[in-house]
Amino acid sequence: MFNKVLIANRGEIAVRVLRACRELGIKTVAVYSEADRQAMHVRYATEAYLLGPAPSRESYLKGDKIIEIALKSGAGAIHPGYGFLAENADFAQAVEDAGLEFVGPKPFAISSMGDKAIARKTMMEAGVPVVPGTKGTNRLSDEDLLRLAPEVGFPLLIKATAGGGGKGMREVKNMDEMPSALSSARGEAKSAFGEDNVYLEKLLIGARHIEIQVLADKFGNVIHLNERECSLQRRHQKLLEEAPSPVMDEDLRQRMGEVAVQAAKAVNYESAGTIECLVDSDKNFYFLEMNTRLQVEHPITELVTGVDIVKEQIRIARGRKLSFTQDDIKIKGAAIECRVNAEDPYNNFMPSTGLISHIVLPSGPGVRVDTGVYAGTEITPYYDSMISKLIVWGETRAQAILRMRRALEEYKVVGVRTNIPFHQTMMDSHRFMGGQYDTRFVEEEFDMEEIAEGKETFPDIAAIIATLVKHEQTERAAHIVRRGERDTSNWKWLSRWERLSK
Amino acid sequence: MFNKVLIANRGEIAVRVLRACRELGIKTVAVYSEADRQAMHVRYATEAYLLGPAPSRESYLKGDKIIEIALKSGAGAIHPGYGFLAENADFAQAVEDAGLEFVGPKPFAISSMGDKAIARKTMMEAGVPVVPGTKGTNRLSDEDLLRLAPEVGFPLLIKATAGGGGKGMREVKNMDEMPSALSSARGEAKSAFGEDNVYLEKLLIGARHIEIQVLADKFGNVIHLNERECSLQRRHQKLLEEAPSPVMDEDLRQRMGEVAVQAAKAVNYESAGTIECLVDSDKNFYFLEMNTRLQVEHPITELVTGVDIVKEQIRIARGRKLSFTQDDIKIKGAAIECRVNAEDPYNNFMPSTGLISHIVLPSGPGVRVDTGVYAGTEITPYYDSMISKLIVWGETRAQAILRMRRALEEYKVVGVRTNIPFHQTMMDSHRFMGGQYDTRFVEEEFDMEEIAEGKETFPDIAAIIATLVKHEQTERAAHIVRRGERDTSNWKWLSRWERLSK
Amino acid sequence: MKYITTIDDKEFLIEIIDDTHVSIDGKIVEVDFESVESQPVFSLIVDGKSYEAYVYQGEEALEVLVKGRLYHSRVEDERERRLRAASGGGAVETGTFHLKAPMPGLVVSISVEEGQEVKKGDVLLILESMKMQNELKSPRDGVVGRIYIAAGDSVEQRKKMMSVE
Amino acid sequence: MKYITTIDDKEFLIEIIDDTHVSIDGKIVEVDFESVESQPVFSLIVDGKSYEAYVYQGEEALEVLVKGRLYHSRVEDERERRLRAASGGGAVETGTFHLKAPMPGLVVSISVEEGQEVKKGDVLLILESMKMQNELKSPRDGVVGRIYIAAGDSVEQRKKMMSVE
Repeated sequence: MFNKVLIANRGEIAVRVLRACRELGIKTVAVYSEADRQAMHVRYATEAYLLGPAPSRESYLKGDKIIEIALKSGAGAIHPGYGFLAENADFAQAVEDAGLEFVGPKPFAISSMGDKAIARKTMMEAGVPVVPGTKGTNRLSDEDLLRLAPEVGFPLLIKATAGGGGKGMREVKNMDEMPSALSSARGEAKSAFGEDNVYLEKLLIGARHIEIQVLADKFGNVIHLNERECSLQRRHQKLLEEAPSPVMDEDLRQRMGEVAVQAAKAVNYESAGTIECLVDSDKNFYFLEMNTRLQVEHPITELVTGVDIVKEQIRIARGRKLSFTQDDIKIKGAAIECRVNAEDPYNNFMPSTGLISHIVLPSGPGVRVDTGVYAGTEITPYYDSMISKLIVWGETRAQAILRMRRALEEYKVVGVRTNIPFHQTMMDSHRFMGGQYDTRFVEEEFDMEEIAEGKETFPDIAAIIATLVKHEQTERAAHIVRRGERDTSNWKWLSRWERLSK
Repeated sequence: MFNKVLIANRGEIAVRVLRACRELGIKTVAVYSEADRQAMHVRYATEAYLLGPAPSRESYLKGDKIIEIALKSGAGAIHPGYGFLAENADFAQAVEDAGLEFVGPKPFAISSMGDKAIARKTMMEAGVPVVPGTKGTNRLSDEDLLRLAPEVGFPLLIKATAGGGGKGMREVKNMDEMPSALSSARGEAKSAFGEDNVYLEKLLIGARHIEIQVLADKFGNVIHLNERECSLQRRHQKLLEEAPSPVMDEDLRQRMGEVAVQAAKAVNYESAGTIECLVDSDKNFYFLEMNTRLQVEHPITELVTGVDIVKEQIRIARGRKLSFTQDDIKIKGAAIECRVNAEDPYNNFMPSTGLISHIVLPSGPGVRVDTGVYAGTEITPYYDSMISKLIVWGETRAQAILRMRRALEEYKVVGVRTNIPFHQTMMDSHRFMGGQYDTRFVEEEFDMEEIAEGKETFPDIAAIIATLVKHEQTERAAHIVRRGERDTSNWKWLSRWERLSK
Repeated sequence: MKYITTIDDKEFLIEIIDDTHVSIDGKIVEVDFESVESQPVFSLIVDGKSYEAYVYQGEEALEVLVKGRLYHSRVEDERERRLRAASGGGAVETGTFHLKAPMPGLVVSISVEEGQEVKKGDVLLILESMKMQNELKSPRDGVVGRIYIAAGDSVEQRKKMMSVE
Repeated sequence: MKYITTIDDKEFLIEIIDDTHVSIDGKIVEVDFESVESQPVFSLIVDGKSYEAYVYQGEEALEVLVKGRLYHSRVEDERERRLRAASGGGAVETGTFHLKAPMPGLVVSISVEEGQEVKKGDVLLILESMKMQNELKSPRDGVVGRIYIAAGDSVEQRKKMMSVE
């Protein structure tokens, strides 16, 4: 049984896995790119080894080098986190071939589910409903896809067969848009996954994205931990998740849970995995894909079920039986996760890079922050823009929303712009409060200005602040001109802030 | 029913109460001293008013001014937090007389319990066992006390009748020590509480300090939330608390709980309160005192019972019935709280003042930090040295200890020295791990060097680090002498740290 | 000192009376204004109400984030105001638009050519950063002027990439 | 550059070879040493093992906090070592001890008088700070020299309060 784990990842998820290992008394090995020498995961691990330059392809995607480091350091297992090599069956196979434990499912399960086209086929054969779209598992050329598109019907989605996290995905409204959408989807897929194969899926309107967390051990025991509601997305990137789903009822929960367990069993699944589904307004559900890895939004399930999913993953990899049976799994209260991204919600969610000069994390009752950044972290353009996850628990959904509001207001990040104002506006939106939203809500109906309009605004306060800042700038400029005169300004806030904001 | 609460406190507890109010949708009024203009509680409150200069007597103890601000701002209630005016019956009466709700018990309950001598008498009359000591409620002169001391027997404790938080308390081993101990206890009591009345209590050896949390509403419903173990103290200041107590059994828990409820009922108690007891090795328990306010260590009870004590206090003050019955209260898992103080554990726990230039809070699963400081907070000598509470929950006590270890290692505070290394050493101590400790453990048996001895040490690592730092300092000094030459140093850590540490 | 401050099209007349008083549209209020920890975070207490704000130095004006909402400001003293009025201030923006890289990244593709006519909202180029492909669009109708970069180029933040005239 | 570094009475011979290598007691190790965020917090990776340390500039030497344990260091180069050896280095400390205020506070009472003999551990005065009364003790036997403060005085940090000779 291994006592040292290499974590083949960075950022908040590397820190999350490190924390679990620490609490299990397991030693840890971090790997890092040149951009991440001072990252939290490097500093908190027992050991740390350089992989290479900042770009992922030269560092976090270097599977061979990672296995070599695992062997050299005496690690007995590799935890891949999410993204990077987490759903790469070849890597999982190579880890196994090197005599190491892969903290995740077997290569067969990854490849069955990792190729989304194969996964759809497998599920259809197992009698699980799938979203209508292209069939079969052959590689489809642009010509094939252009021919098949009208059969699938518009609007449709182009999706990367190796996809995940919304990358390599494009919505297409009509035939005219197909060629350029195909090309950009393939381009993004190639850049994100190293391959550009895509397929088509009907775009369901008014549906919700609901997923079921499963856990399976090496002895064939499979349980599910109920659902997560992940409909709030922008460009197919989840922004905010909650558990339980406001539209779920016990019957649907049970049906979906059973299908999820069945799907996992169909590929001899082990470790933690997620069955993603679309649920339409008539509560019909359709299999979308299975993520054969830890999910970004796993903490909301942890908060409502009490199960530590990462520790459970590690226990499973160590050959232990599941600590829980299906009957042990209850839902207590409600949890919400806001993904805090370095993006400017007032400028089309453009990524924001720079040095985080100051940060205040919310804390106190019912608040959890999973992050890998601290005051002094440089946000670079090399990796994705998620810098932190803010997760709250409440006895009821309403209490969770109130708690999330206060936590968002406490959360200060200086140096990069973040989407915190987006989340604050979402928490104030009546549609969100009522649980009335679908996968199109953020992009098509959510308007920050509009939602803010009903609320109390503070233009007078903003006016006073802007004026005082401008006044001080002017006074200071005048002062510099009159250099040598005594500084008569009494404003206490003469400070280095302007230097910083230059 | 009030919708705005004035919080007559500062630091972490003001922030704690603010958070609860926010989550209940209640507006807040902060008060602050000149030293606290930039404090978190001032920035997070809806309104904020200056009380006066930094010393408590000119600010946080100015009851009249606080009530005046409450009335002016339209607050309907005052939450006193702990310390300052929290157990001042005259203040509670004045609040009531001003037509405001005091978030705490009625003045009668405060004065009955606030004078520790009266409290002992009340409890004896109610048949609750008390620690042997001086009887009656008259003011005792130094002569009286010197006369009574041999009757009580040595070792004994001098305690302030208005006491709390270990202030105005002195241990005395023999008659010779009495006069100077009396004088310093009275001095400290005068400074902390504004009065210097003291009494004597036998010092029980080998006992544990265990307290029971109670909640009572305005309708005579009283429940208890089980015990907290608070034996780890230094100079009668609690340093680390846990729930449940490692020595507790169901029978004792029930007996103590019943007595606690009975004690609360004896004074028509309402709001949250705590019955402090000593428990000897034969599991006899003795009433020590009742704290008629929120306790510093209330979060560990919140984590194991799921009850939000502060929200419950506010609900009670708003005239609602308790949300729970005794049967609803269960213990789930284990919680530990470490009080993080600005004190140097390597220099006799001397308080440390200064500017916190950098701080990294631990977070992640099962970790809660209650604090009022952030990077940029100045730790002044005016208020007590507790800057933060680190609280963890685990499924078992062992898991809580492992989690606390990792959280302590994550916790970085730069600018003042803290007692974090003390807590880290405690978490490694076999006595603590085994739950084998009493109220004398920290002062008489806990030796940081000794406990560390059994552990892996890193003198070689310290040597390399010290040498590299010294080397760089030397190189830099030489460079300054040779000013004008090109800087040939390649060390990447040329930085402002030395300026900061000057 | 008197200022005319515009917040999202709403005008305020603000006079700074002394260090603790300002008047806003003729009403005198007590202010206590501090920079929190040398950061662009400010704490303002106005007549007892406590507010916290981030102030961003935008390209031309200050942006103020208060309680989860961003306000765009223009602060002018009387002289500046007169000057702008005299010059027909507030006129439609003309001149050349320079597309600068909002962040460091990789130019994936360029969607237009020099001399091409574009409409407001047309995609000018795709910039990859943080693993996302970001479409940068034209803020107005015009004609593409110079293009300074090519597909495949890595660009630094604020790098001028093309102009629209 | 060679150093003799003493950590809590244990001596190490450390040679700095280049930016990424040092030898410790003759064994060459690979080091990657960085100050984390301009703070006195350092990250050291030695042959793959990752350590984090706070370094405090003590009165005379550096104190290094690693994994919850504080190490006192003395770092000398060969010349410094020779000088100290020649002067009978490591001899018992004599000279005058100056009691400085470890923090700002209020002098509650002074327990000794000028000229009084004191033993190591005797309380010299009581200083109140952070609502605690802190007893400041003599670090060795001696005679109280000058007393610079009186009961009731407020003192700043590092204020010289008295001497023991």
